[in-house]
Amino acid sequence: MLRRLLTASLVIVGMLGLLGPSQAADPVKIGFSISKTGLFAPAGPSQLNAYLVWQKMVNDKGGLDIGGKGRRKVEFVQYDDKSDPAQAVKIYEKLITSDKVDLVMAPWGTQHHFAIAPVVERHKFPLIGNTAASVALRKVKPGYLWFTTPMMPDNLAKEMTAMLKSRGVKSVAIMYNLLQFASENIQFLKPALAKAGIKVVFEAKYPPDIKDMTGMLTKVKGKNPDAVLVHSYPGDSILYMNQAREVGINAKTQYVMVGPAIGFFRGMFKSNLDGIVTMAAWTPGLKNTTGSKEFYNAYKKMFKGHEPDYLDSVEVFVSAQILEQAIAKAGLDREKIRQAVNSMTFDTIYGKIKFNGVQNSITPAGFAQIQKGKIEVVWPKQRATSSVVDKGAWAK
Amino acid sequence: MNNSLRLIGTAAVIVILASLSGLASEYMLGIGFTLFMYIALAQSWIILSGMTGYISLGHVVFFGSGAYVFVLLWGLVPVWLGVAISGLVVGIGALMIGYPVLRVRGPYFVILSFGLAELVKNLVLINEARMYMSLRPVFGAPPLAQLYIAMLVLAVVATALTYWIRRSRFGAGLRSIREDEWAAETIGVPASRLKLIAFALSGLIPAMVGAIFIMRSGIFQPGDAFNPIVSFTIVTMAIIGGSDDAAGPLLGVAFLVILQELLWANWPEIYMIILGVLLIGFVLFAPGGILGWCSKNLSRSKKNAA
Amino acid sequence: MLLEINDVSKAFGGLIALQDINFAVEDGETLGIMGANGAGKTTLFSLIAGHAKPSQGKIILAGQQIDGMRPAQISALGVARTYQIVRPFRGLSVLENVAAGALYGSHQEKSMATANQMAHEILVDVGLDDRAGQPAGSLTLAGFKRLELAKALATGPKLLLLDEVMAGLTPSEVNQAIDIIESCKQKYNYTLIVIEHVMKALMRMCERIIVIHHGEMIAVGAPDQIAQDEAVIQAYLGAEK
Amino acid sequence: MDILFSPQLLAAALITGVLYALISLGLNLIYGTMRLLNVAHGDLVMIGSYIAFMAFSLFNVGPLISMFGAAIICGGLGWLAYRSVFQNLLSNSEILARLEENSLLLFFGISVVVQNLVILFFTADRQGYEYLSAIVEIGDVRLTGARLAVLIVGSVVSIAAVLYLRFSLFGLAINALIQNRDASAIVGINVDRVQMFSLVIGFGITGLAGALISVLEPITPVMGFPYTMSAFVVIILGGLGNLWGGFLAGLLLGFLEIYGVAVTGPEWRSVLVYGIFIGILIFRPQGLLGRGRVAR
Repeated sequence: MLRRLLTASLVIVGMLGLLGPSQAADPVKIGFSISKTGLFAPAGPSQLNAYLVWQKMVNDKGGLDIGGKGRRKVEFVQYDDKSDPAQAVKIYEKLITSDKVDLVMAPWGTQHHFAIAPVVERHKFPLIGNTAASVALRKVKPGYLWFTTPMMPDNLAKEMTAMLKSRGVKSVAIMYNLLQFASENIQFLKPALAKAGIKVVFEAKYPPDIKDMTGMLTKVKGKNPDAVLVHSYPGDSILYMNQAREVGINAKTQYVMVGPAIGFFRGMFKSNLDGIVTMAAWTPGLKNTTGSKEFYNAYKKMFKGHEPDYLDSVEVFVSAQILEQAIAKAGLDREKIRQAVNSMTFDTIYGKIKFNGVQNSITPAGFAQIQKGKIEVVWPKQRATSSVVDKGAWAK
Repeated sequence: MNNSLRLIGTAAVIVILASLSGLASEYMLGIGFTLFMYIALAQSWIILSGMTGYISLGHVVFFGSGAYVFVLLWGLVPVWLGVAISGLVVGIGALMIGYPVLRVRGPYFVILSFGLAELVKNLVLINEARMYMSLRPVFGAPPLAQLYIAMLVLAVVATALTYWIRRSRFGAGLRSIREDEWAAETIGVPASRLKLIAFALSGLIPAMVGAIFIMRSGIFQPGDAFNPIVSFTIVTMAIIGGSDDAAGPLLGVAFLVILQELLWANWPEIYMIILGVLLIGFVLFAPGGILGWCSKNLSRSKKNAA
Repeated sequence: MLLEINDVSKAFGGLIALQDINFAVEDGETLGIMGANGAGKTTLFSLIAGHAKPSQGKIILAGQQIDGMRPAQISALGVARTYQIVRPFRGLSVLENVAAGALYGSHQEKSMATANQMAHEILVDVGLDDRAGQPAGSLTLAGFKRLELAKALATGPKLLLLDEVMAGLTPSEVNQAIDIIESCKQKYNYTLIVIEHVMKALMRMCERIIVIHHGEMIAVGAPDQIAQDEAVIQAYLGAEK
Repeated sequence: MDILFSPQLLAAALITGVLYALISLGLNLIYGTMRLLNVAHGDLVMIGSYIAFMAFSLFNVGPLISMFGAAIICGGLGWLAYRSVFQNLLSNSEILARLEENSLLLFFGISVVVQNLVILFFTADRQGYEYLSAIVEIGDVRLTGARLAVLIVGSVVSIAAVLYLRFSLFGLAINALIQNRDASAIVGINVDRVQMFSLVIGFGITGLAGALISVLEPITPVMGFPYTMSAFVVIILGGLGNLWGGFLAGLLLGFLEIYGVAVTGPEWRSVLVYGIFIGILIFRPQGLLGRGRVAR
């Protein structure tokens, strides 16, 4: 008797389940973890904001196009991972097994992608990564994870060397943060420079909690290199910007890796940023892209005139566009989405993207320069909206 | 009679918890893993700080060092052997640095322990950056069910160890050091030696916990592995539990982990704030921790009943 | 000879606390030490118990040189001391306080049960057995003094150093204390050195008395001799003027 | 190694040292008078920074003015904290018995709450603004106006505070409390009042420091923690409760850091700071300039 009752109720539940998705009003549940608190909290908004802009843009259109069979709105399920990879693992397990989300989107940063890779693999949930960059990502088993970023350290090294060469740079000073992405860049940059015959006249690494660069920069000034390459994160980028001016570093090419593409940074330094080269491959006016202007305007509207982070927010939005287009082709069947991501070519604000294995195989690593207060893509040349110019004297 | 009953009960609970590894959902196992992890860590903390009064604000140094040793061995030795070696190496390391470190007392020791963790973190960071290995993925870790069991074992061992030490001659010595180190030496307690042993024991299990933890997180990064928040969490859990006995951490950890699970799942936006408010409330209204509060209120109600 | 103090001096920086102290204590003897506050009596105890090192001279316990050893080692050799300003383990129970002495000290008792038993017996001896389960912090001053004595006794001393265990007690409490110390001495059979301000107590308990004044030994002898010693009277009267 | 004689490096060391000294002052005061381990200290720096940022972006008021506002607001928070929590706390014997642990936990809770409230109101996004960014040249030294302002204001405030606390009547009362709580109550010092003012002054100075720092680094809800820790390192080097010692230790740490790094290389910065700290504690457990003995 009990068993029969149980079977009957199971059947009913099953039928309800079948009925469920066909109701047009049901939103698509997409889950992700966000670093709201902890070490990466300051970076978190650049990701979350882009997700929110994408959600609004999609929902304003009437929702996600589900494989050509009508539209469904997007609903987010998000939790704070406290910048802790293990917490991110738990969140994705919860999203998938207990919240029963339809799809998942990426968490913040390289380490979290590594952490959750086994989870999405195990549950066969496709995930388009963003904000993760490391050559080690290529060791992730191809299958359910793809990485949108063009900023792989080996590609960056190649492009950086090419750019320096095109500018006739003969000597460089290198400074870098000990953290993963920065130091990994150096791993590839040094051999590339050596091969191109560019001399490294000064090299120094520093811990993430550095408070002063005067000593280091005084030594750099003494070497008088053609280019100064600072592989820094926002906090140390600010140190460089202030103290390089004090010490009077006047190299014609000055590269500050992470920071200048973020809005607050430009607010802090204004015209002093002119001529600084940074890591970014996008600007609202970038040609041959899909939705750049719309994204830029929607972002500014949603966040009271603040600009998106030209590096991270952009990459996050690209990953969302890819997911959106894959769903438009394959519907919500995750296996079909996977095949779609593997085979399709996507139109994004980065331009066309196609994956080869886990990696974005089209978008090249690139650099932008702040020119008259605006961010212009300056490298590689075929994508550039402007060409690299010499950094003039510091404004003030 | 009473004792053997208690023993059987404990064994039964452990067996049930272990058998959950095959039954419970992944999410539940994940919670169990966190629970056991912090039980093992908080119990280890009690062995040093609860018993001797040398409050360590840098216990993550053992956790992170264990994780580092383990990740260096990853792929070179069998997984569980690697875990054991990590514990051993860190335990020996603790013995070597323990003597000078434990000469420093009171608030000086509190900050010293924190500084030690930061020092080791930065040394590891420099070393890793030198090899361009600032981030090491751990591919092919054992499934969660196995990690869950391993963490359960560590939690049980740590709890048993604390329970035993609390009732042993060794523990009596440690506790007299906490109360008055000078007077303890006067009655013949070899304080330096006992503190050193406690320090090493207190580091052994967290090192193994750290090793297992990075199989769960799938990644080793010095900044994560030596995150000071871990130290703070351990201290918080142990103090909220109250007392220098094994029951304290069990209560404190269970309370905080379950609370966190309830809060972050249901109030993702403000759970940290609620958590903070609760912490403050605890200090103000139950300064003896859960155990202290229970014993006070239970004895009061007993008195009222009588 | 159980204890020999040979030419011991102690200086803290430029300040000389003790100078050229020489005496010996026989097995089973009760020796009194008197002197004004700051005369160096407690410093002498600290030197014997290993809490400070003599700047000069030797301390020999039963033929073994002990100066320079750690307090815990000296305790294991059978020296116990109490503190003038009591130092109970406030957070532990009265019984645990005393048991800790039995577990370490010279007994080095390995079994917790036996140690607790020994502690209990000593608590009965000093009249604290009804407080065994209470936290030590809750005792009265007289209680603390008894606990100090009990902790020291529990270590199984050959030589017991009592530092003003009667200070601050009422006359009737002093009498009780003397009774306890005397009966325990008979029972546990140790050699005793007492620092005491309460003259009556010293006169009653001690076979010999040493007088220390400004860090120097100015007299030694039987209690009635000391009471009539010119130097002592002068020092004391001088000090009181 | 002629870089060691560079006046620019000397200025950098002074700025770093003065900041350390300024930030550690409040912590020292609070630990000294009340034995509270304030691990939320850096969050006051953070609050001060946000106040300066808000003042600038809403009313276009620069940090050199708004720092007084930050000091008053943070001082007010100190008053509030004392009246609502610490007054009772410090009279509860059960808490006093384990005051250091309990205050650690308490402030950890406060820190969590404050940080997350700020995240809730401002998001965790980094903030920053441009202020006094022009370079000022003094002889061979070139500093941004902001850093020069930090140097001047920081020195004036910290020296003034140390002198005040050393020579004023109220400062003597605070010192008495630091030396011996029980005795100071007996000699007629109003312990309650002194504690309250220590908290108010301690919080206020730290808030002011936060306003200064807002021009030097990105303003985020989590920016405070490193300052908490470096402040602890400084006051322990200087000897807990020793205000003058703390000031000197702050300067010393700044010099050690800047010159140490110039000699060894910047990667060793944190190893150097913590290594020296640990080394000093082990060989001189009462701190570099500490009086009295830790061992009883």
